[in-house]
Amino acid sequence: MSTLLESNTNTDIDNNISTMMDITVLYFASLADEAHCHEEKITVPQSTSLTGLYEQLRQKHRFSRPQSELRVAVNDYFAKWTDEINHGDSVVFITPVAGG
Amino acid sequence: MSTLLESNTNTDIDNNISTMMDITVLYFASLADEAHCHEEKITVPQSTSLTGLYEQLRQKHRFSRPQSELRVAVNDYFAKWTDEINHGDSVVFITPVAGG
Amino acid sequence: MVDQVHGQSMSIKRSIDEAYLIAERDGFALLDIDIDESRLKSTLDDGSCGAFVCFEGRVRNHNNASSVNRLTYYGYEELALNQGRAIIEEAKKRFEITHAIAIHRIGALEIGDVAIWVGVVSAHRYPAFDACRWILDTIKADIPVWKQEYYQDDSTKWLSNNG
Amino acid sequence: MVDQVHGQSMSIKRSIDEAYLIAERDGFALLDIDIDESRLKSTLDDGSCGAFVCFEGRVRNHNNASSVNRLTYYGYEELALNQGRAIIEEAKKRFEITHAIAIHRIGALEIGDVAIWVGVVSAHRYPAFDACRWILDTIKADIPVWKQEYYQDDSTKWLSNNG
Repeated sequence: MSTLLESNTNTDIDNNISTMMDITVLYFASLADEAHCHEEKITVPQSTSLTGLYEQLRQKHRFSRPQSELRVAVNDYFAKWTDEINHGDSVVFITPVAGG
Repeated sequence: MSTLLESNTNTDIDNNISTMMDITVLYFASLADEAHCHEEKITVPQSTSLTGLYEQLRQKHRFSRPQSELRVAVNDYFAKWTDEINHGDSVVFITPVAGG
Repeated sequence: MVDQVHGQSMSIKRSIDEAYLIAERDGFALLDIDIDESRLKSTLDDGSCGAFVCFEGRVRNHNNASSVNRLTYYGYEELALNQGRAIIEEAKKRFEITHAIAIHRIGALEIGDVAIWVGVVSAHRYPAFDACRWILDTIKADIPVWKQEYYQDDSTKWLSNNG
Repeated sequence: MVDQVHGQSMSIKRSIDEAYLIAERDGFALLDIDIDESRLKSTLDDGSCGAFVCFEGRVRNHNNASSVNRLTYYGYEELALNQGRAIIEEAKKRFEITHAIAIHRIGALEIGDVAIWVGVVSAHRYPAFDACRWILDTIKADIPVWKQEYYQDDSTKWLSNNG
């Protein structure tokens, strides 16, 4: 997590504790394989976008899939990549599904 | 049955016993209601066509449906109205079906 | 009167086991008791098939504006078996399916009873849907089965699938 | 390792009874044991419905050229329930149907096991066929369920419905 924070200090002016958000990220399928975990809790600056969040985690875990191949869910509903994240949110990146 | 034979004596020149056919006719649904029976055996001249047979029986039983609304089956297979009838055949006139 | 002229077409001439054997072999049979769906389904089990689609036609409590109490199906069994076999053969040519089975029930049925059951298995899903619908439509158009509805005022009516 | 990162998505968080209650109420649920088709069908019984169409997706013994031994489905249950409820709501708007229920199974499945079941009832037959196919397609496109196939050489592969 500290690496994530450091990597954002240059772009976020108000980077103090009051502007940070705690986010829970769940991983499924190949993302869970690559992240070596099902769930992680991270703290990110309040202005972090969903695309920015995925890029940070992609670098951290060396995810093989680009964001263009994924969908995203926030608080157990599909969300748009342009939707805002809020403190306490749960975020899940959805690789192509294979039900049925 | 005798009425049927009589009604054909004028049109069939070779109307002797060697050129007659025994036919079994089965009735289903509204035709059975109108014929008041499920099955009848009739003897007709060998040249009798399926359309001719239906016209005779229609007059006999006062069937309400014209031939154009019916299909015909010979020996338990759908047949064309132009197919020949042979001695011993089973003939069924099929009113519009209503399965399913 | 009804039994005299229609009695023979309210029941099948074969045993129940024979009807199921014909259904399994030829893909179609008439039956004059409750359709045993699990018995039909078990004949369609196949490890190569990812898709199973089935249709059940049940007796409704209404038809257009009229309230239906019960109805009776009458069948011309020999022609129905011959035509049913041809329909299933044709379905296997038209669609990429592994197997298909259909049964039409005849006799007196109550509301909710299954009058017709069609089941299809295939490797992939779309052919199973397409074939099931086609078989059903073709049975409704071509199988010699007739339906008489009984209404609350004791009147009856011969139905037709084609208007 | 597999259990550590995938264990939570191989089973549901609810009881079986709760899953069936959700399926009955919302039209969709995940389940992690054998799907009880008769239990689902019984919730669809309706005297006004003449048509019942169902689809069962079963595990096939092959996929493309590969021989499949078994496979495992993983699900994101909370999103699946929310999205499944929306799919069934949408189906009822799009098609003239009375009710629809679908269940997707997760966990380890063997060849022949039913992975997905979709059932639809309607007054007439075409909307039931159309809705059943649409619900199935939409589940396959949108429900967060993932599939890993295990082959005879012990290799595994994550599948995708969209190429």
